[in-house]
Amino acid sequence: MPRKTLATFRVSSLSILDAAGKVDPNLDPKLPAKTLQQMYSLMVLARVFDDKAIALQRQGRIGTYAPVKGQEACQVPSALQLTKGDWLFPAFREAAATIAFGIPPERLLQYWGGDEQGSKCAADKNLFPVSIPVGSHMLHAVGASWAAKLRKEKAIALTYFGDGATSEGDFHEAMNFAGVFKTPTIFLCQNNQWAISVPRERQTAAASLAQKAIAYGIPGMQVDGNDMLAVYVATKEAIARARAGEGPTLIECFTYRIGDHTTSDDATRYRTNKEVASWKKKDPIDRVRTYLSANNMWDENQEKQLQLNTAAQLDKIVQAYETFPKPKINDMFDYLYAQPTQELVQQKQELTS
Amino acid sequence: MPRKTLATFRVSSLSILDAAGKVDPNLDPKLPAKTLQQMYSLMVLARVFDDKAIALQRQGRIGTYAPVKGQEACQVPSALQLTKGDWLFPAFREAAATIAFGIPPERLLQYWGGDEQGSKCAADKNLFPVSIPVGSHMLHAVGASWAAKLRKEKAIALTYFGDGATSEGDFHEAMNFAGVFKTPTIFLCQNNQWAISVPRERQTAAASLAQKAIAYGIPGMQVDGNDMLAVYVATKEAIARARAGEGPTLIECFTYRIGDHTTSDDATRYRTNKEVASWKKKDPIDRVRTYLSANNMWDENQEKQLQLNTAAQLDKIVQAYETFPKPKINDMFDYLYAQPTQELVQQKQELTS
Amino acid sequence: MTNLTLIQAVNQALQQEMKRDPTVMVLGEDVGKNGGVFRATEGLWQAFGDERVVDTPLAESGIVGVSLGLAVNGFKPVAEIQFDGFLAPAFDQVISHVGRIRNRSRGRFHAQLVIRVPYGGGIHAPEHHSESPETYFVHTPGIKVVIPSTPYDAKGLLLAAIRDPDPVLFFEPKKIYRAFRQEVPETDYTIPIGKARLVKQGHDITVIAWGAQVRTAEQAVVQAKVDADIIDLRTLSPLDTDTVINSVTKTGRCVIVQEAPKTCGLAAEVIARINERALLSLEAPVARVTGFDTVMPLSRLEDSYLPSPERVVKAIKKTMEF
Amino acid sequence: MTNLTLIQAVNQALQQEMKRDPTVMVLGEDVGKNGGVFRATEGLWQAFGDERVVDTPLAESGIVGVSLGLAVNGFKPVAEIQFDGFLAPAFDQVISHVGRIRNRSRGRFHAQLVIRVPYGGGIHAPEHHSESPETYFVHTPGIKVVIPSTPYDAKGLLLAAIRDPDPVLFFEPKKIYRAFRQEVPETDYTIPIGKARLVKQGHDITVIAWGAQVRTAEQAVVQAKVDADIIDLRTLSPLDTDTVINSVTKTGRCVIVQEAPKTCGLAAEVIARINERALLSLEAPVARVTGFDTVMPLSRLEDSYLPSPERVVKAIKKTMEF
Ligand SMILES: Cc1ncc(C[n+]2csc(CCOP(=O)(O)OP(=O)(O)O)c2C)c(N)n1
Ligand SMILES: Cc1ncc(C[n+]2csc(CCOP(=O)(O)OP(=O)(O)O)c2C)c(N)n1
Ligand SMILES: [Mg+2]
Ligand SMILES: [Mg+2]
Repeated sequence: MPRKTLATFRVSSLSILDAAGKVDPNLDPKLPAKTLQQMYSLMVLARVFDDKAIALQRQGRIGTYAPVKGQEACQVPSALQLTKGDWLFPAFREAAATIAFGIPPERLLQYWGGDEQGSKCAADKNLFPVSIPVGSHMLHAVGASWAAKLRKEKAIALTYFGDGATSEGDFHEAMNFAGVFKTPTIFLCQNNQWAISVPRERQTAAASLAQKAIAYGIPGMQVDGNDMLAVYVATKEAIARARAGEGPTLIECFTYRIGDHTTSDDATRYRTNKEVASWKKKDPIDRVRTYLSANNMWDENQEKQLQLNTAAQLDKIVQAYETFPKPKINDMFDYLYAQPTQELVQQKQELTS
Repeated sequence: MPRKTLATFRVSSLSILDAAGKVDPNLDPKLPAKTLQQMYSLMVLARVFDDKAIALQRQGRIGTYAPVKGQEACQVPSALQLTKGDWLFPAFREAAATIAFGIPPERLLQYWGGDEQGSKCAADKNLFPVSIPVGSHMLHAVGASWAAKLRKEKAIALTYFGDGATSEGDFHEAMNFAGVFKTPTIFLCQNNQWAISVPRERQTAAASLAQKAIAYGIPGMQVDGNDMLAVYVATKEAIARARAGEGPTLIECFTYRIGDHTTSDDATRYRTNKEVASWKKKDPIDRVRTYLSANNMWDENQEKQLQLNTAAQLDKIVQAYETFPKPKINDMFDYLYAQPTQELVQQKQELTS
Repeated sequence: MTNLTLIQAVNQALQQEMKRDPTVMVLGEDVGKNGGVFRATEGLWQAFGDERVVDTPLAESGIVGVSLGLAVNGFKPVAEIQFDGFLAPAFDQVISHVGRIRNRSRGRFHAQLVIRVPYGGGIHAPEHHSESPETYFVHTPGIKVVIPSTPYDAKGLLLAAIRDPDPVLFFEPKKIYRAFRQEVPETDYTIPIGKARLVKQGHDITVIAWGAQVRTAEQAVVQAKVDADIIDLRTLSPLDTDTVINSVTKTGRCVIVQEAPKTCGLAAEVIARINERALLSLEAPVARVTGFDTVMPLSRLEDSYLPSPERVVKAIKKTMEF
Repeated sequence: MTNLTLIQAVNQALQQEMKRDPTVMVLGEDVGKNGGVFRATEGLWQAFGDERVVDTPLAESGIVGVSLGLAVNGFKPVAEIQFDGFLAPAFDQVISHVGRIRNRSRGRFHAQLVIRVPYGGGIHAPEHHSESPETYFVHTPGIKVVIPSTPYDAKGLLLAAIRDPDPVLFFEPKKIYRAFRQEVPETDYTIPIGKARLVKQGHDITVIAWGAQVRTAEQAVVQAKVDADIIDLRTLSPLDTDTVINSVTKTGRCVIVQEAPKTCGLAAEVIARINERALLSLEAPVARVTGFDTVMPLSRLEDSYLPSPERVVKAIKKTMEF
């Protein structure tokens, strides 16, 4: 039966640097070598940090940890573009973004080591604490960036979340508020194909997560999340739009979680080695090294140097973590309110006397 | 910057019977006169019932009431197509749908009169009670229709809600579950342009509510909600798809709430008489009468007879309502659990002794 | 000084604080042009415009979550949740985030925000419009819970709440929004959060209530012809235990009036504290007059559900005669 | 008879009931192929297939709301909420709908559904994974709240919960999921909902606990060398008041161990009922050993937050010496 067409929509996708390390010359953002090398180095640092964190967990030196391996290219090129005054709202798998944002990585260990002090970022960094309840933190990004807009500042908020998070009601409310109030918010969805054991197809019947933006009247696109350049470009454009007052953007980074969901998980229970292996071939770091080397922006010597530096840096990080003072029992009473209530004072006394 | 197109989407709209009572011959479903007359009569009954309910509220004979006036064509042609075993999940403005579904209208008065007994529908009718929390009941429709599907029955669920409801997280979760599990659920959104005083544009930056279906990978369309035939056709198709195992549909009925939000509201505070007047010209009942008359399916005599019958019916409805026994104090204790707890038994005793 | 109703006092507090502090924002459903369904925000949108008085989409979790984001970035949102029953969709944001951000970030961020909620029964409204959900929030760490019972207190407590550096859930007893007027100074004043009000002093018994039930308690005390301390808790979290204990130590008898369902209501906590600190003073069990452990009924049975002066009188008599 | 852990007993109950009753369904996040993050649903998907063991989208309100719809149309869903802290997003569906549908429809519809939730601290998990939210639901009409503390009870109570015609929130103390084994009959048996368990009989004092804290209570009683009644409440709503009162009437002294924050916790309600029905038997104030009125800390401070046998011993001594 014929009907009128009310509207048509188009969802685009972007990939620039392919798995073989080849750049699409038409799409190449032509970044300075320094920027490329910096992003590469940060991704390498995030990778070794991640491995180390898992090792520390196995040794009982930190608690549960959620590895980022495989998703470094979603996080580093996006977080790195934030500038002073901008806000970052992570979920719980954002070690790479946190490091790229300039937070001392030992703070991450402190947090995952079971001390809230790890979440107390420096006064000049607007890093929100890890948000464990899936999907719940995007609303905070909307609010914080709205505040900046109301004060006519240029600051924006960037928030990370997973494919699973798009199923939560709060995702919907956040996207919808952002659309209505045109807040300068970048919604960066890391579609890593799995929410613990639940595959992407079980999260939604939509063919892409990017198309969910249509429901909110905001731009949405899909990018190769293992492609540092595509993520860089997409985020750059979204940030520019946000700063220009043009509102929010949803970016779906199509990627893969190479490791277990967390150190408590055993991913072999629900997915095949073959699948994992096929994604390892699309490693986001390898392809950058290939590309940089092939284009004379990186050589073996530099690689060796980087490995050495990174290892040394990692040692320092772990050392710094292990020299943090232990949390005090008082901490759990003293930070709840600006002034502890009489009841809390009593309870603290009761416990510590 | 060029990009690949990942996907394109099209949202369609449908209108068949225009405000002047003219049918688009290409789209005319050519329903039997009897069906048309039945729908017309039910819409007329719903209209007078609505006016009466408001009057009863003004006289203190029922409590707060949410008028349906202007939205009869969204409800009657859709609810009327439900058959035995089907489920109806109303929000709170569904007097017309409830009547068309075959529920004695005095039950509506009993409910709005402040007695839960009004929500106890007959055993052979699957009418869920009025759901006051906006947006929360669509999940129940998804669950109930999923149950039917799991048992391989043909039954479906039809749920009504407003434009405002699309902003709630539960709307999102319901649409998403329905998409994932391909449940036989019809989501009928009555976009009546207002959520109390908040206009449609403030609910979402999306240009239509129909396009929200894209986020869930399910079909969505917009229809003229003041057009009985368009609603009939759209619902019929959606029901057929649902019964055939093809899953859910979102239908946005573009309509208008002619009256106040509820009897506690004063709509003149937030919208213009001009706007209301312009929508009165699109009245969903008038255009059907014009159409039926012009096509020899209705004459003045029939109209007179209908008015008389309806008035008599209305009297009976009010009379039936007023002869319902008063709710007993025990009722609030006796229906909470299958067996009242010891505590409830005591509390009841305490109160009634 | 003007004679104001409770809701007018709320409105005046909002007006004055928005004028005084440009970071105060009001947001919620229908709070703008419509002035709120109870008219608490009447005139604000006209006075302060679209950016400071914001009609939001219909999404309570969104309202609270976005308010938290606004708060951590320098605003002082006063969010309205239209009715008590619609706090439930925002529950996760309140307990998982609003009440935790200071602690979670070890003080790096905090949430200076107020959530205003018309509260309780007595107006024969539809289902979910007459709830008393305070227990959920008093039990939750990190949030303060305040409820005025007079116009004077409403203004002073609301100003204190907006200025409090921590999140405050501000319940407004809708039954008495317009029930009576009281002299309310036009000047700026606050009433400290965390302090109960001794409504009336007496010797024989302590009657404790909050919100609209303070009036029930007052009426019952008159009817029962007892010489009672009447305590209006005023802040439910943190509780002013000292005022309760001082009174009960003096009177030895106590009746608590609570509109919410009985089990695990706030009255139980008050009893637990009396048990802990004044057990030996008790001459009789502390009595509870409460809503019942069932759903607040629709209007026809509402009056049977709510504590009545008669039920309170009965409890007073029983306690006196124990 | 087999020696089972608590989680194995849960698993066995689910296996057996799904075999017995084709309308029982299991749904939630990761309950299928993965068998649940704690493996409570291990093997079910393999045994009963995709339609009866359903991995859902990541949306708790959705899980509960859809379960209600399934329940009113003839299924008996056993929904899993992955951790206690993630009940909060489903709060509105639980309190506004699940607990009300029978009453709201005057019996025309009801919700025979179970919501299983791993509960409480003690496993050094991340934030929101160690909560004790029972108060929220015990205060809410229309829902039953059950929590086993042994493998034997876990099976019998879960079977009773699934067969109960009303909605049951079934908390599982995750700290003791694998802490010990117990003989659990393979046969079908139920344990009545609403009845506490007398863990041990004594004369000097009554110690009340539930969930993992029953073990804390037992250890403390040994350490304190007192002759105590130990009561495992087992059902938190409806409370078995008689068992509590009988014991306290006998012993005259009582300590309650509660993992949740102190204020407005279930212990307060137990105290209120003792006050109402056994005040004159009390030889000392009823003592509470509880979590504190702050957020459950991350792992480093978790053990300081949780009630310890030492703290319970201290309370027992203080109560005995009062
Ligand atoms: C509200 C809520 N429900 C459940 C969980 C338990 N949980 C933690 S992570 C996770 C899966 C998240 O998937 P996704 O959003 O895709 O992020 P990813 O882990 O893949 O990065 C679940 C179910 C949670 N943390 N919060
Ligand atoms: C969760 C929730 N929040 C707020 C309300 C108060 N309220 C009742 S109806 C309504 C507006 C609903 O708008 P819409 O969904 O468009 O339906 P309409 O009233 O236009 O039919 C509001 C805000 C409510 N009932 N439930
Ligand atoms: Mg994922
Ligand atoms: Mg509307």
